[in-house]
Amino acid sequence: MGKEQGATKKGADKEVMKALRAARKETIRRVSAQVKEQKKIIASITGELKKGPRTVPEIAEAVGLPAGEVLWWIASLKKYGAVLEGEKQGAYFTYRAKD
Amino acid sequence: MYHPKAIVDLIAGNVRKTRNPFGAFHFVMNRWWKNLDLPRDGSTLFYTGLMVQSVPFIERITRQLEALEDTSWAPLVGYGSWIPKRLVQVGSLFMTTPKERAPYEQILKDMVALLRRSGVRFAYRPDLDLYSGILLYDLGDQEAFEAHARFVAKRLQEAGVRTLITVDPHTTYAFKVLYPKYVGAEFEVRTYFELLRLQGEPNGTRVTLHDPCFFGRYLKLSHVPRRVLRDVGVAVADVQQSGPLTHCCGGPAESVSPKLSREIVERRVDQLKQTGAPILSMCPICMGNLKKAGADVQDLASFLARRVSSSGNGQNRKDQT
Amino acid sequence: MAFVDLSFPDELERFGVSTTLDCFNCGTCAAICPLIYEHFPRQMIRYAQIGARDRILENGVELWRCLHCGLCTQTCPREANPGELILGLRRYVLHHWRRDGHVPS
Amino acid sequence: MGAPAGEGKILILATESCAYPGADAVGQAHITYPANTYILKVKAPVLFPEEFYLRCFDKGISGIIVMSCGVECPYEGAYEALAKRIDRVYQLMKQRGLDIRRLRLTSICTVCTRAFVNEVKQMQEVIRELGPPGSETKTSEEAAAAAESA
Amino acid sequence: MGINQTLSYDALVVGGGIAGLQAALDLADQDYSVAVVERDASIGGTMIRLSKVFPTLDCASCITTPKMAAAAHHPKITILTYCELESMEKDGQGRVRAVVRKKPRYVDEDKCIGCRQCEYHCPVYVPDPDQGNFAARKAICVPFSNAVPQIAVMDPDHCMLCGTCAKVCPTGAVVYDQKPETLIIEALTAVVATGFSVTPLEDKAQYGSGTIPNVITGLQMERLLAPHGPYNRVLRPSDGMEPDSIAFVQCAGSRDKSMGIPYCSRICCMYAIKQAMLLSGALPLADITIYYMDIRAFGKGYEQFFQNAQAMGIQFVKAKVALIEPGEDGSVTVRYEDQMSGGTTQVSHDLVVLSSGKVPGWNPQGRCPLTVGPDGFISGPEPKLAPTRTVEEGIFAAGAAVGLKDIVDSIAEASAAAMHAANYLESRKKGLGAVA
Amino acid sequence: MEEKRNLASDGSDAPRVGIYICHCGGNISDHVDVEVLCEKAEKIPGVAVARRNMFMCSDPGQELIMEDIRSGKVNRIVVASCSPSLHEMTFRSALERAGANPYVYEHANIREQVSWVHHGEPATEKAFQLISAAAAKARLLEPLEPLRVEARRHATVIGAGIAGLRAAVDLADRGFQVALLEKTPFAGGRVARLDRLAPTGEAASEAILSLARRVMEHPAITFYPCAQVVGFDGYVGNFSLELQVEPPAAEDAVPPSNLPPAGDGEPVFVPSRGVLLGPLPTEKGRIQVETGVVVLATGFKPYTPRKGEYGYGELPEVMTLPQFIEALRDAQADGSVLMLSGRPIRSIAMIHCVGSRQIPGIHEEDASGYLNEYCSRTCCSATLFAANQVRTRYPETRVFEFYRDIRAYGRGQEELYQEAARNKVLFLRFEPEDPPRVERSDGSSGTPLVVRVKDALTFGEEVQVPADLVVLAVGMEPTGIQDLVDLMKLPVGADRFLLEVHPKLRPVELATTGLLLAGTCQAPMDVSEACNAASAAASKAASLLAKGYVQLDPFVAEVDMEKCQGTGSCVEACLADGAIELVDVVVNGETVRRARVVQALCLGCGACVAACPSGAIQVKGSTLAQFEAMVDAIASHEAA
Repeated sequence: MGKEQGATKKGADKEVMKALRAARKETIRRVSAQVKEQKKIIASITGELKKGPRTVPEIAEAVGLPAGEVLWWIASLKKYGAVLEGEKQGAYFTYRAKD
Repeated sequence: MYHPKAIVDLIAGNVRKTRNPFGAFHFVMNRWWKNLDLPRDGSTLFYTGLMVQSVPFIERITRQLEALEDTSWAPLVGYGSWIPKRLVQVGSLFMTTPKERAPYEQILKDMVALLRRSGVRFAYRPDLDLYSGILLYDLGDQEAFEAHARFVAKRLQEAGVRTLITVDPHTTYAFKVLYPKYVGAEFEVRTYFELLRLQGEPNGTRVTLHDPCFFGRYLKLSHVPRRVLRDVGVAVADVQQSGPLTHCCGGPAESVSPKLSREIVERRVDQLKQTGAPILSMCPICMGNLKKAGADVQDLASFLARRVSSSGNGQNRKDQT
Repeated sequence: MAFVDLSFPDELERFGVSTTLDCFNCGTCAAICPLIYEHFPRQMIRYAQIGARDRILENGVELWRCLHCGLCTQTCPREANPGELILGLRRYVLHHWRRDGHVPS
Repeated sequence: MGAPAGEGKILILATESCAYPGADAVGQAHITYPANTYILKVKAPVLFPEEFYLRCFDKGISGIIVMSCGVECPYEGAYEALAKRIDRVYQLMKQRGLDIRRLRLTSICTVCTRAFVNEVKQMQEVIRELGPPGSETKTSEEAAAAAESA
Repeated sequence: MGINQTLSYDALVVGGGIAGLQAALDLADQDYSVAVVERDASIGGTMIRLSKVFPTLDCASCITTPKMAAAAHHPKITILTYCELESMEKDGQGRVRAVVRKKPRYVDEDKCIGCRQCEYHCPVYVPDPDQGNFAARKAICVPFSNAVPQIAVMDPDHCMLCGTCAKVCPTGAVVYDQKPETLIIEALTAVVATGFSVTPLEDKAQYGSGTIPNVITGLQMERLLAPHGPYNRVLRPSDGMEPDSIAFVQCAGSRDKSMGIPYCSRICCMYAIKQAMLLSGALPLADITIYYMDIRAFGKGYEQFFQNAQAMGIQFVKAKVALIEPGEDGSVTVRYEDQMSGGTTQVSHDLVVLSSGKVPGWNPQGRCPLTVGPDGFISGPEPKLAPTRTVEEGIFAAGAAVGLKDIVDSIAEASAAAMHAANYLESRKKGLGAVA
Repeated sequence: MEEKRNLASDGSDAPRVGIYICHCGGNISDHVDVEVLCEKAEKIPGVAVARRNMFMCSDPGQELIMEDIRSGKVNRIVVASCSPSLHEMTFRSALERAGANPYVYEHANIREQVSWVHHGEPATEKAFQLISAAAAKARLLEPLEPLRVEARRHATVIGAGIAGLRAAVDLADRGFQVALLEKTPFAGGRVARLDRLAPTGEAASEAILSLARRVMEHPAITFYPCAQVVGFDGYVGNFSLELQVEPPAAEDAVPPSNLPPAGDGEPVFVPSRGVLLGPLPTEKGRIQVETGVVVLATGFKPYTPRKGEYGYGELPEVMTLPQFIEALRDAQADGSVLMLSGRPIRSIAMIHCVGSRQIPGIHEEDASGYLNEYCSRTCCSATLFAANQVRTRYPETRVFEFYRDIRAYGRGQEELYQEAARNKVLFLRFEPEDPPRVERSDGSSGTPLVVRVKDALTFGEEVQVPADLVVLAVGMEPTGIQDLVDLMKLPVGADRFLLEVHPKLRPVELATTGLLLAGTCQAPMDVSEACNAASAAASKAASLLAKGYVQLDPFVAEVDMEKCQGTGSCVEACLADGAIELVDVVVNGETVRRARVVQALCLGCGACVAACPSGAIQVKGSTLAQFEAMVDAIASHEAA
């Protein structure tokens, strides 16, 4: 498959990317904004965790996000190795940042 | 709880004697149209079925019944049906004050204004604006309901009425569903808001709609007022129990158990208050009842009327009829 | 309880109810009913299904608790129309009271 | 729910077509039993000569349960041959002063979960009582007598 | 878009779920060449996304992955993932001719080695539907840990063309400008195994239309219980609390004309019982309740499974839940009629699992001249003697595509479809031989 | 390809064991410390590498193993995961794909026999010892070549009910010769006694006839009526069956005029009996059938209620659903009231779950101490279907159904339930501990019987139903095939139905390769499900036989000629006739007697191994040395 498209030689790449970026301008704008926002959230959550182990409601309180959203981020960051699960506090688990 | 047979007999008797469930003189109940200069001729009638006008009476009666409930007096209500017709009517004269009646009368006036603004042509015939009899149907007195409905249908048909613009869910249901089914009388029935063509710009206003059971469920009309509100730039914040799943206001329980009615309406008001937005009602019974439970409720028509008059003029559309 | 009597659902058809036995007693109507009142209306529907005329007449007053709000009919999984069933039972009971010259006590 | 240290080990020779799936069925039902049990899957235990059992005891195995398919064995005649062999092993055990309760022949079917657990528990009690193999205090004659009366 | 390639096989299997794989394996084991066309980026279907399976409580992966691997490695099987069936019909010679749209992965399948470097480095977090949307995946990723094939796929709607993935890819497999391709697949016979899908929470107004936190679907619960789950444990999605009280609401859309579908979805009773058992293992102190109308534990070993669940202390309440509302502090209130005492009852739970209705995963209308029954599932001329036959001779159907079925029944039916397909193949080959 | 055939198949290479430990998605790793295990395993002598994976059986897991083999890092494999019955084959094939001999493989069962039954430290310790043992054995494993035996392109189907017919037709169409055996003179089994099939309503006779016709026409199918299996021998590809045929018993006798002519005549349907497909044996005889696979389609029998169970056998107005279906089929179709034996039936009480879903302590065991704890799956829809038939044909006959749960699970079945409601069937729900009571009426009901029940739908009140007839929806039981079970050593589950290897991995296979399951001998099923199972069994049979040969495991006895002294004790010990024999061989110019193994006949039981005085025989893949090594490994560590 992709015989003629697989032209991933560095020279051809630039042209291709330029054309693609033009064609997908709107998506790129939207996703870039989203990524910026995501980075801010990740930074605030990991920042909070660097202070010590926290439960989801504690993080939510500290960073001012709904707890459900914080859990989503914790689960995601855990999956990609940035966050570890810690001890349980009452009905909640704590999470900590990976050193 | 009052014995239903007593209540049914009382109401059936009133309807039989006076053509309305409260045994009130027609002229006492229906005087909102007096200074409006409404046309009298035409086959399309603005038709209230006296429901809106009844609310002050219902409120007065309920207050009295509520005081009686769970006392040894309750069974005596049954004797209401033995009170001579004239006496009942005279009593009704003193039941409500103009001050109590005014807000309800204003709703009808607002509706008329909105319809006019939407370019709808219609006539109003106070003499033909008769109670639909729906309460008799609801209470299970099929015989009395059918007798009354035949009488009303005949009057309207004889007057050449073809289209009814109804204003409340109960009357709408009666004419749209029950009259064709039980007395074979077919009218074209439109609720007033189905005919509204209004416009307005959004300004962040949110409201919460309380769908009456008959509009939300039986007639499946809840999308229409939402469309009208959207047209005038108002967002609707719905509670979980809305539209076809709407929750009863407790109104229908009043005649049998005002206490029960109050329990239900309090639950409903709690639900509606969750959105934090002003509450709109589309049914006079609902409004009366929700207010009783301390909710700040306005009728959809009054809200719309204020909204369009404040957002400027010149938005009349072409005639609809 | 007396014998089950399936002539009762047949009789109810004269009072405008044809769905008595459609109900499979899931209890949605009772749970959704704004009255939050024990087993109402399923209790009445079940009595109608098994033809317990005496129970229906004894407890006839209860039928007038119904608000005719239609929520049960709206949510009935079987489209058994519990709301209309209650209205039909009202007609049946009122018919009986009137025929028997029932005086409320 | 493991056995305390030094309690000895139980070797289970389980037939591939009955007892081994039976042990799996215990697992599927999540029924716990002592952890000092080691199950070896065998086609038919008739494969093992007498000395195999004795060597196991020499190596320090405290108890052996041979879990066969019983008379429903897929190898016709294998069970009978096995039973005879186990009898001979008993004789040799007696000669060596080993309590013969350390070796048990039983049949376990694919759904015999309760029977399996019972066998293990019984053997557990036996080895708990007897200690490591060779430490029997009784003389071989006494052991034989005890076994016969039991 | 032109046709990029025409491929010929003895048999075509549409759908790479457990039924499709079983049918493909059965055919390939009889030495027929088979193509499996799968819409997703991985084969495995619904089953690979489950935790464990009833009534044996084997982990779903342990049963599915070997079949996935066996199919992927079988010399007679070709697997075409991320391919949408556009149309399938018989040509003039009675051959099945399928038009398949191969969606762009934006990754060269031959070059990708599944190292996941692109995924680790991609900066865009996207809700992961394979994790019940409870966690993120990246805009480019290998779909899930035991996906087959282990090839990354890019989501162009969430790509900002930053170029990171291409930079980190050790084999230069990222192709930003990949185009869809159209494949023609010719085969002598076909088996349709397109499975089912679950009606969304939005469809259930009585149950909050998806707006109540901590009301989830059965499939989402599967993810919470699965080994590679989003939290690696069961937590309440609204705030991460370990739930103390969990309820299963059966017939949440099935057997309910007011909420969707009149028929029974067949699998929900058993999977709810299974999940309840798994939960009581994971959260030994939690109260678990199953609200049901009829427990339909009809299969081999199912009734015993149900009895075991009762013995484990799982509460079975005979009631249809009429209304679900948000309660205090993230709890969820269910309302039902307690039929033996008390009447209308409201109970609060920390987490509520809806056994939502199940609907066909694919509608042949306009794509393939197959007929469907009133329930929307594929129907055939011999529902009793040959349930896998369809109105189109030589095209067979199996699994949930022909009516909802549990895994055991789907697998048996897939083998049955393979048998009929093989016999059709034989008759066709004989016929072709005679012509030639 | 050539570089793949490396190391592992080269026996001279020193063993390098690779240990692969599966987490099984927590099934194992929740109870066993897999990380510790992995570290310790790496230190076992002879172990080259130890790895772990969430799912060893998944593609990436298998890839780990294959990569190590390909790179030459390992040449013996141990996988520690679930029971070998599940995935031993999976991993052997992975070895093969990596170019290694599939038999340099050993499995350690650390799920079913460790993590699911032990917890904490002892679990990890036991897992380690099992892995050590497996590694010890693995070091001694030698590459083996599978045995290949010719397979007959012939299948035998036992039982000519709907599943047997289906399987026979499918196999014959696929090009195999088929022997279809039936105990009775008739094909069609239980379906022949039905009228119409729920939920779709097609005629049962038509369903049977359409398959029977094809059986009759098919030149590849030989139908043996009145035949019983009395002898069974052999292995996959080469089974041999001995049949006993006998003329039909007096009660099954069929007038010759009813019989279809031999050859290509039309099959004849005899209601309630089945289909006659040709001449019946007129005298006793034995027939030998040589076949490649055997499909068991022995069916079910309806549960017979105990005397007095719901009045059965005591009150003449109580009958079972199968009896009722026949009675209804034969009843006059006119009139608004059902008439049975001249008696008007105005009210029928149908009771569900009779002989199914029995609960210990509530229900009574049968004579042999069994309870049918399973659900019979088909009775709900059959009952609903019968109720609908009654209500539509006889509007003045009322139907009442007493149920525990309505299990209208299948396609079109919930619709049957709804239709029954529409047809004004009244449903009453009972708890198993409070079942309905069927009693003689005192006359007040106007019917001979009264059924009383504490009706859960009426708030537990007792409700009385007048009944002219009580119909018991009896469940399914496997037919009495103890003779076959004994003869063929068939595995039977706790429910007395035949037991498949695994409900999902190998749902229609029995533990003995080449024995397959079709239909209700495995579990209750309806006609569609039985037909699917039959076609599935046919498909498995086709996979086994299509190539014309079958590969068998090489785990057979092998004689070390150096050690053999020709005593013949092995020949005596051998459990399979003729699998080992003494032959003359010339050793160093001298003719001596030595043992020789006939591989295809050897069962691999090892009876000869123990008997050999010189230790000259071993079973390949499980040598005594390997077992000794495993015991050493187990014994060498302190118990945890």
